[in-house]
Amino acid sequence: MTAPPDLTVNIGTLELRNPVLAASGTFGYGSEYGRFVDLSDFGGIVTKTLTPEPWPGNPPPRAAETAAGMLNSIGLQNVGVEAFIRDKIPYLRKVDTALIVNVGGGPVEEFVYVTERLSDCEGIDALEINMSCPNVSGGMDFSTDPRRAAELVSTLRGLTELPLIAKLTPNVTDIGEIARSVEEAGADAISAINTLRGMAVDIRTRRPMLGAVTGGLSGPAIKPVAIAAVYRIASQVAVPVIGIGGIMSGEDAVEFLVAGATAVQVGTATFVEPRAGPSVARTLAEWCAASEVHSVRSLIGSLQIPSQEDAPCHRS
Amino acid sequence: MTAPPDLTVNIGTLELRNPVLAASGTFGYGSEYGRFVDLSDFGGIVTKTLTPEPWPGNPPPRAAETAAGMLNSIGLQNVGVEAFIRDKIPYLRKVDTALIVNVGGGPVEEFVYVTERLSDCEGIDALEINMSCPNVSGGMDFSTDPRRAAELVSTLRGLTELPLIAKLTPNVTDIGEIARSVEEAGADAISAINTLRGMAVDIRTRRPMLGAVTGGLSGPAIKPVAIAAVYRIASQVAVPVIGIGGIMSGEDAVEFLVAGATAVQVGTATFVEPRAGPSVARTLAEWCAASEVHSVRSLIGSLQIPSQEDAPCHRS
Amino acid sequence: MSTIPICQYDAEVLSNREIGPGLYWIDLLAPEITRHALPGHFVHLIASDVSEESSRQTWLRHTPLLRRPFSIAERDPERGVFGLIYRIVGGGTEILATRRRGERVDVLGPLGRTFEPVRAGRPVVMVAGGVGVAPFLSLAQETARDGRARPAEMTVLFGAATAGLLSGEEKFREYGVDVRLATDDGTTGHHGLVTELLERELASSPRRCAYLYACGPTPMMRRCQEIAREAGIDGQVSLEGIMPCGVGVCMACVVACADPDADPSAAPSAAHGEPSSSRRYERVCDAGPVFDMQEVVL
Amino acid sequence: MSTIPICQYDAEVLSNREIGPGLYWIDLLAPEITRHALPGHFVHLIASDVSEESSRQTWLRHTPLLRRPFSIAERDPERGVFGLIYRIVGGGTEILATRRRGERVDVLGPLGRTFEPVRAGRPVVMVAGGVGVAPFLSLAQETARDGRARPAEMTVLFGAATAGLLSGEEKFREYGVDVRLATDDGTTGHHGLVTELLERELASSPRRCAYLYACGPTPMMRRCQEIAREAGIDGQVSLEGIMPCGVGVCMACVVACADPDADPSAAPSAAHGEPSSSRRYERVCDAGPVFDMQEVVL
Ligand SMILES: Cc1cc2nc3c(=O)[nH]c(=O)nc-3n(C[C@H](O)[C@H](O)[C@H](O)COP(=O)(O)OP(=O)(O)OC[C@H]3O[C@@H](n4cnc5c(N)ncnc54)[C@H](O)[C@@H]3O)c2cc1C
Ligand SMILES: Cc1cc2nc3c(=O)[nH]c(=O)nc-3n(C[C@H](O)[C@H](O)[C@H](O)COP(=O)(O)OP(=O)(O)OC[C@H]3O[C@@H](n4cnc5c(N)ncnc54)[C@H](O)[C@@H]3O)c2cc1C
Ligand SMILES: Cc1cc2nc3c(=O)[nH]c(=O)nc-3n(C[C@H](O)[C@H](O)[C@H](O)COP(=O)(O)O)c2cc1C
Ligand SMILES: Cc1cc2nc3c(=O)[nH]c(=O)nc-3n(C[C@H](O)[C@H](O)[C@H](O)COP(=O)(O)O)c2cc1C
Ligand code: FES
Ligand code: FES
Repeated sequence: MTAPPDLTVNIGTLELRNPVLAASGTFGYGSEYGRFVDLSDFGGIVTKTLTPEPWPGNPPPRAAETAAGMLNSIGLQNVGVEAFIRDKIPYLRKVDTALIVNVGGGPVEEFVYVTERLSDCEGIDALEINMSCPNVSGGMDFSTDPRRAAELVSTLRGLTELPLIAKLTPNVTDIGEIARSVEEAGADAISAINTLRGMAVDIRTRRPMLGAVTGGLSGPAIKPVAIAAVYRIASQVAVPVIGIGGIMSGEDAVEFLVAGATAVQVGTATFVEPRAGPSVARTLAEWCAASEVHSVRSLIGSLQIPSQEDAPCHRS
Repeated sequence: MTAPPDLTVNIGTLELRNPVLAASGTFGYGSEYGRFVDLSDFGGIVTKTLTPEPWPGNPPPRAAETAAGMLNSIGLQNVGVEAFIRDKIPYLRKVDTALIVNVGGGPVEEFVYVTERLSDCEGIDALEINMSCPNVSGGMDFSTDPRRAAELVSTLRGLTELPLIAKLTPNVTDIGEIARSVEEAGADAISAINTLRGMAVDIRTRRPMLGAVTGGLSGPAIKPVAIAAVYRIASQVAVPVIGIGGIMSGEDAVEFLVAGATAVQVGTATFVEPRAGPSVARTLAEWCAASEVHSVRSLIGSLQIPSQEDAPCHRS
Repeated sequence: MSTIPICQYDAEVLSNREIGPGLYWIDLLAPEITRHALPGHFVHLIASDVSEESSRQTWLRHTPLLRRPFSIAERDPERGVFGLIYRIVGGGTEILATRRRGERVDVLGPLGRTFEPVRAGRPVVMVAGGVGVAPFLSLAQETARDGRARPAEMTVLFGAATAGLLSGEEKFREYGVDVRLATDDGTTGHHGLVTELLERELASSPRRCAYLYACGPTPMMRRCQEIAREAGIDGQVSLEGIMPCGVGVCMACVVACADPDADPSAAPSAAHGEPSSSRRYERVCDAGPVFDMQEVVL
Repeated sequence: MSTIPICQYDAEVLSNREIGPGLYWIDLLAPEITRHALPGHFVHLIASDVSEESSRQTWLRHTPLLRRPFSIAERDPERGVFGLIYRIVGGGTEILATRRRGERVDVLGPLGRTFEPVRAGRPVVMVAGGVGVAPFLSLAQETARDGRARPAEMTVLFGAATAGLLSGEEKFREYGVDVRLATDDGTTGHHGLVTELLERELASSPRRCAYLYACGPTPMMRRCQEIAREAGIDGQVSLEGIMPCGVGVCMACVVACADPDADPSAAPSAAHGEPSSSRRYERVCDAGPVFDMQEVVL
């Protein structure tokens, strides 16, 4: 055996120990899993979306299992930015991994408020902007309209030196267009995807399985949609793409990297296997070693498109 | 036991024996499965999308299995409308089930040509317009732009007396908007959903699993997305909605009906179980009998949304 | 967040057997989980076969995807074994029932908030509906074991659809606990609801019910709440909830609680023009599954 | 579309055993499929457990989702039993290997186009790579059975990674077929590629190879094509393809074929301004899996 593979990657100025992050909303504020999982095995942790004030979230039931996936309609229940700074940051500062704080809200002012409160907070390595919340009150939807998406990002860009990661929804006609607009507006990286809009019905009661009627689909079921989104975004922008959706193994992570991602996030898999993130990082390293890949960086966007001269036509 | 449940439903003027149809592209031209499956157990059959001329389709590989689903990039390989009329219709005319012919093409003229050739063809009960083909040559995409979608439907509306069913793609920001526009343009019904844009990578070869790079995701994995789409469309239009996506059982069909569908189509499940369609119809009937539902019509759109006065807020 | 250490353990199946129609008992060897388990604790387990040496894709080994929560029904700290009682209701439990002796089950636990211990001089009644009996088997066993209260000060009212589903009742008798049964079909015990037994008990011997525990279907627990409120009795309920994570991170398993000022994330923000409310949402996996009887809105 | 009746059959597993490292043989009782099966036919089966009396959701019983195609390797029409040889490569085959005697496997078949029969006076060579040996076991068995040609007019060149993966070769000897082996690691037979055996055979005794069959990895079959073309020998290849339906409806399993005028759906339409081509796409499940050696573009 030669030297172990180099797993480090860069998201803008931020260097990650390995390309595997915990996804927002699936890792709380770190301390919950920190009770029994070694957080320093992660490339980084993305915390639950924060709003200016504590937010109670949607009526239950808030989750339903589906084929190779799950629906959730949490509705951003969170402690609010003040409690986060007071109660959660001290713990997270001590953890030896990159800390990415996910910022959310309804109107722009809420994003602005949270970003300002966090931007001079020690210990935070980057902010991820949750532009993809499907139903924010007031009907404003930042990530389905390229112009509004750009406005939000450029507003926040003016407020902080921290790397800004725009997290996009797949529930759009062309995610590449949204990606281009947030890149132009100054995003340092793009995360994709958030959950797919979905719904399930309890046929016995004839009620929706979720209190909020519709929710977001995540898990292995959505991986093909996520890979297509990452591939599309990577073809449209120069900034790094963080791939998210259905990742359960190192092989899944390789798929995202080859399709164009620089790093990945593990979400739903963590519920199944609390050490899913570290295990993805470990099996990724093993795969690299076995495949004589010396640096994961060489995987990024390394997809080979076979020449199609054989092909009589292209219509899909 | 009392009388068996009434399974009949109407799609415009067309009455179906039961609400279960075979989905386009997953049932060929009927005769293939007709060798060993009783086609009269279906409410109807939708044939593979037809183009004016025979079409060779995309380079292989054209399919890949995914978590609870599959990707395909067939690229509309079909015999063309002339061979269909000559070789396939005579067989289909003899089959005792509704015949819905799916019409496709690149430019509008191709849809027009196929529609005109079929409209005076005896034995056809309705036309389904495949507006949802993700990559048609020339980059024209009828079902992601409400105006173009409406233009296509109203053009075809002028050419035939047959009921016109518009089949929509889920790969849009708001499928409800597209549905409204095709309804206004004269569609008698709306089918949803076609496949989700997806992709998979062979990490060993670092090549896409599909020759066409991206393809369409189908199967149980997409059912929650399809239910949400049907629910949304049914809230926006008055015409019947035909629900498609991941249906494998009578219970799945009930879910779609309760969410607002008048009928359903079974696609990928037929590959798994050639009698999936008849089996969905049978278990639907059994479920109705056991639940004292005397007519499936009473299920359509019967979703109960619990009052949310309990709920402190709605943000998902 | 409890201070009991959470452990993920590849537990060996010691036995897994049908004890009633569609009702199973599984014994799992997991010393580290068993050591800390208290009455009311639950575990979160993977029903499918996830053995490492597999050529299956990871997602395929994890079908169904999510862990399944079950209350600990019994434990033997010496042997490091705990037992669960479960009913087959869907795919996960059906697959769990096929796991054989010697196979491994991935278990996360012990999880959640536990019952107030039974105290000498405060006779308790436990109202159990169906597999809701599980945590009370544990409560009875621990109480009998630690001797802090006499088992004679415990009554269990145990209801189910039919006699065959009352498996476990013999264990209460072993522990010296007084057992009354009810079945929907009248095959044994009271022909009717278990809550009717509770009303009868309160009417006939109110002193034997100074504290009330309930676990079972929501309508049953709702009725217990009412009865307890009317009778002015304190108590606790153990709830269920759809639990993706089981450890308090996903916020999916919440129940509405009446008390407005316990959790900072609870107060609805009037700033957003949303209706304000005196309710908050608490996580069943973390603040529960055991709650104060009157605190939760069922 | 073949005229052999397709049958969907709930076949009983008579035996399912490991015959080499990761290599299995399964015998299935399915009289109606066995009756019509010819050399080259394949079946499409459900690897997972799909028993009707299950509380699992339908999708959950069908994990992995799609059927898996396997060539028929042997049949016993009297007993109504056919055999398959399969290698564990992923989730489906791994689950298939766990199916026990007495369990049922849902099988669809026989499917596809079959081999040209071996004819007296036209000595044949079969080139088999790995589990590509399956259809040749069937070809050898049927030829030996029907006596239309002498087994002595058949040679099989059988290559695999290592000796343990050459299971099945003893059956050829039983049928009286001449067998030459090759392994990548040299553990038995020729140390090298099976196509080198073919070249050697053609050089040393060209008369023993009037017709060529090949089934195995694509590079192997491509080399066989070249060799056959150079030597001017006719023959057939049996191909694989990703097969969602297996019965010709989905159009997924296609292979490019050189002949431009066989299928009306093949000719690319110049009207759409697409590049025209002398190729067409044929379904492996329906026009194949057996194709004329030179017809397919590998
Ligand atoms: C804290 C707690 C303790 C429990 N203790 C027991 C016990 O001791 N014995 C027992 O038999 N059951 C118990 N349950 C219920 C048990 O978890 C469910 O019956 C089981 O998860 C059903 O899984 P399934 O795959 O068979 O059913 P499915 O209906 O196929 O499950 C689909 C999904 O819904 C969830 N789900 C279904 N029913 C329930 C339910 N009642 N509660 C929570 N989630 C559900 C599943 O976890 C899964 O995610 C407990 C639940 C909780 C929350
Ligand atoms: C006509 C035909 C005959 C075959 N005969 C045999 C045989 O006799 N013995 C044998 O061991 N194998 C045979 N194969 C290959 C066999 O079908 C695959 O090895 C098997 O489907 C792999 O399934 P899996 O779930 O274990 O692998 P996975 O890789 O997990 O399968 C994922 C998906 O890819 C498909 N797939 C993977 N490998 C292949 C392949 N090589 N060919 C076609 N589809 C594939 C699967 O069907 C499935 O849809 C044959 C294939 C075809 C098309
Ligand atoms: C229960 C749950 C809660 C989530 N909450 C958030 C959130 O607060 N903010 C956010 O940006 N994404 C949230 N997500 C989305 C995930 O971060 C991730 O984008 C998505 O789940 C897809 O990844 P996965 O398939 O690996 O889960 C949540 C997902 C789940 C399942
Ligand atoms: C192999 C395959 C081919 C398809 N071809 C067509 C087609 O030609 N025209 C069309 O309108 N839809 C086509 N579809 C989409 C299906 O009709 C259906 O909308 C989709 O698969 C979702 O349903 P399912 O999950 O039940 O498969 C195809 C789907 C598959 C899997
Ligand atoms: S199950 Fe995730 S917070 Fe309770
Ligand atoms: S597998 Fe469907 S056409 Fe061959």
